Amino acid sequence: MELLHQIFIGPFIEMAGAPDLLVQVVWEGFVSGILYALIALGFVLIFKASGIFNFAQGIMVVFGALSLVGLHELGVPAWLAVILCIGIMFVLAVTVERVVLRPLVNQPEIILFMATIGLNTFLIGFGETVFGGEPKTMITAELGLPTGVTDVQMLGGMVSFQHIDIAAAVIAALMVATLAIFFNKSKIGRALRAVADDHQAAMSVGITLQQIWVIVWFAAGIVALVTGIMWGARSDVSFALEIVALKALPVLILGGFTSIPGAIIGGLIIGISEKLAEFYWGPMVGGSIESWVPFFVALIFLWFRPQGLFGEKIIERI
Amino acid sequence: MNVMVTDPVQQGADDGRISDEVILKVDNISLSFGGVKAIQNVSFDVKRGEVRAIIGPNGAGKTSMLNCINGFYHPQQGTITYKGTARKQMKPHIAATQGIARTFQNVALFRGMSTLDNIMSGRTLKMKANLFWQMLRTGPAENEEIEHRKFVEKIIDFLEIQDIRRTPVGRLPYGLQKRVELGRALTMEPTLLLLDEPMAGMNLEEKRDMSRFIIDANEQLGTTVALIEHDMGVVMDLSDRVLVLDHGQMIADGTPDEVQANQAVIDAYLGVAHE
Amino acid sequence: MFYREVGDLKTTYRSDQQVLTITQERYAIFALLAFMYAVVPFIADDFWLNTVIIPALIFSLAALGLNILVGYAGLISLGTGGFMGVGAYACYKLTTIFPDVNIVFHILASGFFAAAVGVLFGLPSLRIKGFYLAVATLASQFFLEWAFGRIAWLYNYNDSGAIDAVNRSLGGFALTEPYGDTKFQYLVTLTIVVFLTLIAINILRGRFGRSWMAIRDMDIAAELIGIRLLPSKLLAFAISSYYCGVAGAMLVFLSLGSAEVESFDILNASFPVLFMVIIGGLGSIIGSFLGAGFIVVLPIIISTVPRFFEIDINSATVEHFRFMIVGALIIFFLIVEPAGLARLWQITREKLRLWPFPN
Amino acid sequence: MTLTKSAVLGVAVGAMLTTSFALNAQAADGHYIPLTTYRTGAFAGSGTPNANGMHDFFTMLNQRDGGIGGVKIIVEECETGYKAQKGVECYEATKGKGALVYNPYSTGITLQLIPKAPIDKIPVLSMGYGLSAAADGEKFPWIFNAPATYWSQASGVIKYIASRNKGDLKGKKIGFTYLDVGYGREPIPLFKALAKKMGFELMLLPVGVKEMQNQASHWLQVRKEKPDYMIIWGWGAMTPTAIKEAAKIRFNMENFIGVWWSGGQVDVRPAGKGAIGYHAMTFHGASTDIPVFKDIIKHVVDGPGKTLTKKAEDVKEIYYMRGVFNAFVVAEAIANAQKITGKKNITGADMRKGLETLNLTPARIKEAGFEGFIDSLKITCKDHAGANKMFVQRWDGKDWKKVSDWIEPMKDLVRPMLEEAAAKYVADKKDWVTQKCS
Repeated sequence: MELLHQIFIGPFIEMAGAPDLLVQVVWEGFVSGILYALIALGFVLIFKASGIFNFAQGIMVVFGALSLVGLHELGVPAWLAVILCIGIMFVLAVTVERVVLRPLVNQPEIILFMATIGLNTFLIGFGETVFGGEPKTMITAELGLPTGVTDVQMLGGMVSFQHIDIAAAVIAALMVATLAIFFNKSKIGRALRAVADDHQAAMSVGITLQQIWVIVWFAAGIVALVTGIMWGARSDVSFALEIVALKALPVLILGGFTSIPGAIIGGLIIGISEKLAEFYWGPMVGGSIESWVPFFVALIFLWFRPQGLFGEKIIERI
Repeated sequence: MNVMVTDPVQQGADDGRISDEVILKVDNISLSFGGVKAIQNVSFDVKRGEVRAIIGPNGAGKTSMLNCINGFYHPQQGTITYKGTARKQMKPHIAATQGIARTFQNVALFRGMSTLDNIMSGRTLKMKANLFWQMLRTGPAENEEIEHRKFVEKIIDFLEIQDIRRTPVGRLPYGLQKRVELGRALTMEPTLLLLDEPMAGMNLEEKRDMSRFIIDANEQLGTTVALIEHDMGVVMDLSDRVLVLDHGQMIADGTPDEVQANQAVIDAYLGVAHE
Repeated sequence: MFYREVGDLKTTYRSDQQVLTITQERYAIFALLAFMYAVVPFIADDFWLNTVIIPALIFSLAALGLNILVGYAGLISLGTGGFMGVGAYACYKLTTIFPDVNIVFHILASGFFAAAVGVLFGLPSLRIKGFYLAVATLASQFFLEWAFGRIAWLYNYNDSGAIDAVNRSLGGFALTEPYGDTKFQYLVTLTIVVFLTLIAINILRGRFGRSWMAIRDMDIAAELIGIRLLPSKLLAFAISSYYCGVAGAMLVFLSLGSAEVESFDILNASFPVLFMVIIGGLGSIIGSFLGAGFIVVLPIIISTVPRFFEIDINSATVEHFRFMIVGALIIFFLIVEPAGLARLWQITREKLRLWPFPN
Repeated sequence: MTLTKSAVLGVAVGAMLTTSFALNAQAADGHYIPLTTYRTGAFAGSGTPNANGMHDFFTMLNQRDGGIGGVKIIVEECETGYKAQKGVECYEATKGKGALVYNPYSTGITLQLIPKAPIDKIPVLSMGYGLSAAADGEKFPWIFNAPATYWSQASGVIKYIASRNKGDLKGKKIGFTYLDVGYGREPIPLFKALAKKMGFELMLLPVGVKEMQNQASHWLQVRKEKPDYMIIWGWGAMTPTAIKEAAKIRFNMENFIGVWWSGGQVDVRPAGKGAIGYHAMTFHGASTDIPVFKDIIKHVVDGPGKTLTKKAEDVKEIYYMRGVFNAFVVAEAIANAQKITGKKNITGADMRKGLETLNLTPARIKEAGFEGFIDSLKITCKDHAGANKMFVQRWDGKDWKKVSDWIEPMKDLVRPMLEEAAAKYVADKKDWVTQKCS
């Protein structure tokens, strides 16, 4: 009885007792959620256009950020480093298409999935060989990103908002809007949408499959770079993020593999629910449950809605 | 453990091969996906021992019909009575245990396995040795394996595919794959065999062989056959009764001759507009 | 003229269904086993046994387990580490609770706990497959990692949170690491691995193996020939996890001597074992061994070869290179030969069988 | 294609055969010291300067003095990524080459090596870390953790906090956030005992290795619980992240105290101004203005010696200095072992004797160029730690400044607990090697 009270009632009393903390926790969850969503977004871009489950997306995030910081350490000015990094992401996209995807075209998707696990491992080694394996600090100030904090007095307490977090939310929103416009208005964007349904149709627009792959991987690379900058500014730049990046997977399950709004909303749900769970229920069992809570949320969800929030219902045919 | 192995070639084969017993009765079946109606109020029956054809233009709902019979699709309406038991819907593995076997329009073989393993897998339901014996592979497990292997070898002989026994089926030409698939279905010693376009994409010679196997299976093994086929010559030759579907609806049912003479069927095939 | 199999005829199905149908190969395997038992202990020093042979054998077993799941039943799992951990922690608890029972028994029994956990986390495979299942196995991986770290009972409330192998013996000789003699540990490891491999071969060529491959190749068709998907998939999870669990227990008691959560986390266990399976060859028993051997030896090659040529290489760079090379190799193998080292071996074997005739 | 495939197989087999020849572990010619280092991964920030410090000091001895007692020192690094399992693999790979001593630089690895040391007869020097109970030399003849154990340090931290509260901690709430591995868990028993004895409330806040860079939830918990002091037992990326998060929730930095492994420049720099006022324990000075560092810069960093240290400035890193101190202890023990045994080339067993009778007197410290940097150090058969004094330093945004006197650990509380723990550790181990000290 006491146990039930502790699990089902206690946390809510706590929430009501200190609403400012609740807001702060939800905000923290919101910010983490945005970062998960951004990683998931990169996944969705690639999956939508090529049906490839890119396991290396999380590592591309770190790779982008690491290249940026690494170049800056070599004395390259920040703005130039950003441009060079965009170039690096492009080279990466072309290389991946040439070296990994083209030889594997028409292979079962599971083979491609495993190839991206190989890419994942390769990029870790490559990034560390070139830029060193120790954690690095993001060049937040040099990039002109805000570093301050605003404290808002509310609900009988204080809630603080880091400016960098607000910036992350704004940038994420801008990026999603840009992608939406790109997909809906531009010729390439329409071709990309077409290719998701039918490869032949896309080619009739005058774009080859290879070009489309380069474009989506490049787009995912840019998303990764931006994510890397925002994430790096919050903690640090190191491949230890690999594990955290795996939380984009439950986000995908929640949001569906092909839906951009799904990735965003899924990310926010995962981010907020894991922080709430950790803060209010975690201490009962020794903490750190946010390492697995998102996966269980996704599993439970999967049971009831296998196609995700926005995914299309799958009908199997024989 | 004693495994019953019947010699497939010795069985059945009298002239009164069709009995009056209705082995399968489909009553008023309707099936739809979202808004699309795949089958609407179709009823028909299959008698023990006969060869029953289902024909119709593309999209007529033939494959969906077979899918309903062996439980892969669940019709929203109607009942399926098989061997006297009426069900609203089947479950695939129950259909299998009750003796319904099936081949597919696009070959559904286990591509990574050899011909022998593919056909052996058709005996899965008949194999009983438990995990313990399987682990040691002696006693019941080994005896059982050998007994069933004997049966499978007979099917292999019957289908004349001895020389591709050890070949992974993924590497076989299409016609042979179809044959292996038939072999897998026959090894299940089915009461009712559902064949979905067994001759699609075959040349004349392969079609002849396949027809011979179907007739032999029906006459010598006593298997009841329900088949979908586009080649009218084959259908008219092989089947005892023909069911014609169009746009999910039944438009004719009868002997080949009756059906051939039916105006609705002619219209459907010639593409006369529906009201 | 390496093979002389023309006169090697089979007259009964029994002999046609043996593991190795070619008589020469059967002798070759016996020779190999004899070599492993009678010669290796005398020519290999402790370094070789400790750092290469024993870990390679143990990881072969884990890879074999994962291969049953991924390569044979077609169910992707990223949770290998967790299942290995269950075996290790179960074995540790068993030695604490039943100190008088022989350690080899405990090692073999600990696999059952892993199997039970595997079945539990295999349940979602009823409704989901492919990538979705991969995510589900990640749930088990992260949950188990958490449990190993946070449930103090599992590590006997040690302040360090680590489990260490207790001193146990077999037949009067100390066996467990670090107390036992390395050669003795090697022989016991080899015996367990050979024994379990035989069992795996038997299961895989029987009806269960065929059911799994059927599900892997086309689950719908498998269902329609009467294979019940859930029990078959769960059995695959159970047996796969059993092998991983035993490997985990052996890793702690016969190789490392002690372990923490991190020994079984996704980066140290799940991924490497998956790589072994991919590089070795999906759906191949011999591939599991080749893959494990390769991944275990690789870092040693990378650190030794430059030194051989008197090039000074920083230990961290070795580590970075290892990642690059493993990653590149995985991609390389998937492109050149998705069936891995096992397929290369098979091609060579076919060539040898036909030799001197060209193919 | 098949040609390619055969070629691949050929290369794979060839590579394995090559290795089998190249692998033959050869006994090294010199004082062979394997180092389990971590220059990559989330702990590299702390691990790299540490490894560089040790490496450079040995290189300096080789350059300046031609080794120790005329025998060159051979250092071999093995990358562990701070992973205990890797550490054990490194150990297994190097122990056969005549290793004199292991400096695991990880409590996790230390814990795994403790049972192996007596069997392979190679001592383990876990300098200021590892298993506290190992200070009991009778129970752990092969393990050394001078200059002080974690338990000594924990008692020192509490003593320091008490001194800021006129000795009274009743009703205070002290939060303890730690890396949730063997390292961070080690002091918990002592904190619990002290909490009971001194009447403060202890709040435990474990941080898993995977959450190190993502501690938002942990520090929100701190904000909720409002402890008076926070103690951090962090390493690698954990400490800088924690300091940043603490600054975010406006925790008073003056009340935030790190252990001596959470007190390097790498830990405070990322938080910028937010870190000003952060305190950390230490057992050596923070100034490089002593002869030994000048020698290192002259002979190694700016000199001919091979090094991975990028610039002379890097010598000022606290963890670099600690690496140098560690190497100094090893070097002195080797010299001591040579003196006792009369041999030039010593073994692991000789090294053990060298460590056990090590006595760094002020005179010797001065002679070696370490004056003002460290306190004297004496290891005995009974006491492998020495329970030496420590002090507290404060980060002022640029430098670490000493803000306390030398603090004596609570010996009378710690020592009995150590002995009890040692007895308990040994009790359930059959055939454990112990020794009797006269």
